[in-house]
Amino acid sequence: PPKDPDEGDSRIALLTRILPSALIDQEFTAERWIPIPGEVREAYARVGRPTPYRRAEALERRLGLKVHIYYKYEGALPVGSHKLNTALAQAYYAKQDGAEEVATETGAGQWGMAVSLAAALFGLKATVFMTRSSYNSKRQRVTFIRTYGATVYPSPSDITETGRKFYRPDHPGSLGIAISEAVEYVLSGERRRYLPGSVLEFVLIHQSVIGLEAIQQMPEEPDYAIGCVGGGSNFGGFTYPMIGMKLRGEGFSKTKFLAAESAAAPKLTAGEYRYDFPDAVGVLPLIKMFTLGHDYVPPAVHAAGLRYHGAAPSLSLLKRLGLVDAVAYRQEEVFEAAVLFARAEGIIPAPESSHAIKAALDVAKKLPPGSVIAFNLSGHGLLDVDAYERAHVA
Amino acid sequence: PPKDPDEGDSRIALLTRILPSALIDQEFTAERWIPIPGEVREAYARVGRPTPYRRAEALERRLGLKVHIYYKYEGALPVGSHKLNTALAQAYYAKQDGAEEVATETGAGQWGMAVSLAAALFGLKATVFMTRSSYNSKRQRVTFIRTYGATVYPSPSDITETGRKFYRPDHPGSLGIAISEAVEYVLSGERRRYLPGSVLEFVLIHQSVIGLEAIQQMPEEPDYAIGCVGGGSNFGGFTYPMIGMKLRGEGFSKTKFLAAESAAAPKLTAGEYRYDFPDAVGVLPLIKMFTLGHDYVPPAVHAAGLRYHGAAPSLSLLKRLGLVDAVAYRQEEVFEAAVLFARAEGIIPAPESSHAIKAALDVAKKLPPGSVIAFNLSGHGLLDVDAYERAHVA
Amino acid sequence: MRLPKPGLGVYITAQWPNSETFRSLLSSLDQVADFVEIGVPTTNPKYDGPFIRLSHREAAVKGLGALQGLDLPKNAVLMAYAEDYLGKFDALARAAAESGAVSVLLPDLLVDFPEALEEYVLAVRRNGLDPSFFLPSKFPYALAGRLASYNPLFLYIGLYAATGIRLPVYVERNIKIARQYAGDVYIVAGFAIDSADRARAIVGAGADGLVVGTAAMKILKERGLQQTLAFLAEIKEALRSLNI
Amino acid sequence: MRLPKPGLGVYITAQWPNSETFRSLLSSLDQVADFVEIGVPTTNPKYDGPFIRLSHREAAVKGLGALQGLDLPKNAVLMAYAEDYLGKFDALARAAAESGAVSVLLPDLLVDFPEALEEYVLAVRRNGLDPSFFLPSKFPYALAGRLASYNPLFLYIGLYAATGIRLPVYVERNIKIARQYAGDVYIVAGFAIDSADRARAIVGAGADGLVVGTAAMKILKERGLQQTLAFLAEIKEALRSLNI
Repeated sequence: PPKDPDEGDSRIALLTRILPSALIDQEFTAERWIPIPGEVREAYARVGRPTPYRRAEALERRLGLKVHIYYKYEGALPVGSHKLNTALAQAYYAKQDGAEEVATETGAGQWGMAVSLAAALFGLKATVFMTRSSYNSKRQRVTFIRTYGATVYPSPSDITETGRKFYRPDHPGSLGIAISEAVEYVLSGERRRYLPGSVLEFVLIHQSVIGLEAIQQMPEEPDYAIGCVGGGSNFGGFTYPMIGMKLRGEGFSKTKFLAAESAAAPKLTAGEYRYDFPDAVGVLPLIKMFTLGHDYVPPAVHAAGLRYHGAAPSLSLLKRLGLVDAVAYRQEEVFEAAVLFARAEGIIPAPESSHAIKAALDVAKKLPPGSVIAFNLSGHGLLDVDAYERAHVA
Repeated sequence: PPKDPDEGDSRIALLTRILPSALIDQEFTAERWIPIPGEVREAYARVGRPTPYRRAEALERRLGLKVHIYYKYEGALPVGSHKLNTALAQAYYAKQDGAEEVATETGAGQWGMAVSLAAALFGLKATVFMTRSSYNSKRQRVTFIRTYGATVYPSPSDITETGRKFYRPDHPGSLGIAISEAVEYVLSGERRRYLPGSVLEFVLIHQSVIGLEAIQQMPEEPDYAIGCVGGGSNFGGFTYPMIGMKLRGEGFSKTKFLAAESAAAPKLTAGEYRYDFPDAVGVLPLIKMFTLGHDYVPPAVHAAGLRYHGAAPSLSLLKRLGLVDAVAYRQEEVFEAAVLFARAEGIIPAPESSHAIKAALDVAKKLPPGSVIAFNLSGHGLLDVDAYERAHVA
Repeated sequence: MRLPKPGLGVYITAQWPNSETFRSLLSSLDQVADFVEIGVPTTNPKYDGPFIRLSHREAAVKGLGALQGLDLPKNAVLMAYAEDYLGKFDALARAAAESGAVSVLLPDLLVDFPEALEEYVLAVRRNGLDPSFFLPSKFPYALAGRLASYNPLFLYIGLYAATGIRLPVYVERNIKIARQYAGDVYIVAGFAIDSADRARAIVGAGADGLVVGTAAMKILKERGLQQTLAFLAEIKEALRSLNI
Repeated sequence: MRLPKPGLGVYITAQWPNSETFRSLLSSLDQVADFVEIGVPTTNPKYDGPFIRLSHREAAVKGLGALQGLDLPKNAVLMAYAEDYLGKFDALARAAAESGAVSVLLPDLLVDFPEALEEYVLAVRRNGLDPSFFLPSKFPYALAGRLASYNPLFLYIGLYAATGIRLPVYVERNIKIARQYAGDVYIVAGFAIDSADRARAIVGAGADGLVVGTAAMKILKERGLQQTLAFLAEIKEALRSLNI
């Protein structure tokens, strides 16, 4: 469970004022299954769910191994990543609460795009606080956030007190400041809700649509199920339904679960398991997780989505219990894997998702013929051209 | 049939030295059906064919009309457009000819990306001559062409005689020069083939996979089938299978076919029907088509793919025979339609494909309740951020 | 031993708000409460909400010393954080037994130190106490079954994230689910129960008992002992009327 | 009238390479050819390949004047571009009839002026000629049937895109398909037939006749009349040996 810090106002109490209420209920529910509301199911269908689950036969041939490699492709969603799964659910619940507007923060912009589209589909206004450095470098996502009808501010902005406190024209911004701005923005107006993009349990619950679909689509159970980990939502979404079945003895008895993280933010392989703030500034309740410290500053890497300092509490627990293994990769080796995959399977993978590819390749080389690997390709990289451009130059 | 110009070497004879031979056969085949080779079918499956055919229910609701609107979504392919359909087939046939390398020209880069990926999937080298202005402004596609392993030169380049003739550092290039460079490159080496991206009949034949799939996927026959027209390959690919059935009395008896072109290059609505060169320089055989003249210079518009001066001969003939109607749109009204579609259906449409959306909206407003519209959404716009950015600013 | 059903428990931090008021409350609780939960003051009351957190800070004596010379009523359960007593569970259980408590509840045991579960059970049993367990409302079903097999005094379900902070959570559903997986074990629910209506709803959903903490302590601090007892009596009466 | 099957046709541009050689060839053709196709010289031989195109340029007299005083052999068909005679089909047909031809083939009629089809048929019939039609190898099936209903002298299938330029096209397949849709109509195939083997293959695929043009004209220009006749005789012999 989340907890409050020693000092200051209760962050837990704050949640009730900013989050859609159904999400808080989901965060604390004892239920194993939460039905997907009809409107959310319809929205999922409209944006292309179920997403494909494909066998990477050309990749297998290039590797020259007799290992079967499958991938679930969340980049098929119109924003290009799995983030839309929870954004749609959250926007729906915000609307159920009577909200007319949602707000959030975004770094590289995946989450901001997902929230903007979800808001558009449910007829809500959206306001996005985007770290200023990304606002300047990820112009594609800024543009498409606007195309979806949302308002996007570089953070620190001059429209919140927090923003004005930090504001300098050259301030690069941080996710922590952007979160604080979004929360302040929500609190300062009527009928607004804050939508968080990862880490919280309800986010992982919403993402479990990935794994639930994949289980239906799998022609064979994998020996390894692999995903990359930023906060843990795509990994959890893909693997938890399988882990659940394994724990309940309903299948996947031989399946191992492997989390691929960035060496730039190796919380699962090198972090501490303890209470920490999920945000840099400490406006949210503490959660127990593998963390590098909420003030950890990762080196700049292409996989902006993996630079997060912690891993979702449930994922951290599973890691601690030995049900999930983790491995960290440097971006150079990840990029090689990404290029190999693109040339074999056609999809330009997101830098984040490429960590899962790299892990899959490494595992494939060690497994006996006939083994099966499944990984989650959480997004495509068509909007990460800056990463690919720098990588080619390097 | 194509014909040679009065003067100079036979362009028709040239074709045999640059094109994969199976493609020439297809250009002149009397067969109604050409089987898709197994390897191409496999490649189609691997890149996500069949692509979705969806009902745009949210768009219908926003329009407040009781017209059913469906779209076929070719942007689901990994390069983001329908171009991959023919690129895969052409690369396959090039390989069948013993080729080790393929070359082509590209403007905005869609075709270059498609050829690069197709070459990668079939284990061929690829060389792309990209008009210099696009090479500088469409960095995303340049980067991804490289990611797929292809070599891309800004055209005019210094590696062909043609290129050197035109070369100045500030020369913006033209498709005509780029075609000439690609053809020269193919002729100057062993085991190379040239792959053309539109206009030729075999290109439209390959694209007919779009319409053949759509016919299987349609829950109801449309009153209107709509596509945008650059050279005609996505329009023909989508509609010809339906037009064929209509002409043979096998269905689609009430269906009208509407081509949406850009007011920047209104060949079908304002062009002449005559023999003209398909390329600006005149290296290819003359073809009979609606044309604005091969030296027509369209104004700069976002929908670079629709700036072509002519329409495929078969499409031109169908237009002349009254089997296809055409309408031309200005980019401002097209962009409005694109934004409406994005906010309703989630997909950021390519500027080209947005012409089909605009036409669908216009037709929808005129049809009685219960009518059915189907259009081809030939690509997404995630790599056209410059167009969206300029449009937002405007 | 067994607690009565439905049972009303009262939580209070030892020696709070001062030694005198605390003792007065303790000696009066028999009238209105079926069991009492005594918080062992700590410097780090990590799962408590702001009000109880403050009570720990205000307690003059921290740790087991706060139990010195107390005369605990029947069915008293100590509440301490496992974190403060790692490797010293035996001493903790002995002190609890000596002060007359029947169990020691460690709310962070399963969350933060699941590996210490057996050690805890052994320590309390060795000292003649029953174990009690705390579960958050989102719990592994298999764990609930395993805990039930230790035959504890109760399973304490934390309805929300922290004491005294109500969240929009459908707690009745969670209690029902806990009931399904905990078998016959006595289920106590707690966190932010501040009215007879809430108490009725929670017992109605399947809890065997509940604990009132923050709400009673606020009244004690602001309006005195008699008002506190009256408030508790009202809840007690509400439970009795359920006729379970 | 009917052409023999299998039939060998020879194409030559009128008055080419010069009036004398042309007349000599014409007078010798009866030995080796079943029919002859005479090109009416034009300034814009748009569907011809480079060699025949050059022959039109080299022809001293363009247009119908080139037919003046000619003594055409039996089964002579004029080849002219519709584009040059739009609105004057009747004059064209009359000139053809006067010079002894049995038909006039307009290769661009259906491609460029499909609306003039009826006018063409009426004009040739009015002058006692049979119509002939040119189809590219990629043709609408329904059109082939419609043309057959005019009971033409022949349907001429252009195997490739232009005369004299061989492309990697599976022409045998195309002939077979044309056969299916053209019913009993006499099918002539042409473009780039330059050897006895090709001729055999094409008739074997279902063509009733074929036309040799560029190949024979090249021999005529480079090696003279006798070699040309020898080359044609070889093809004629190949066809005869098919025993159709």
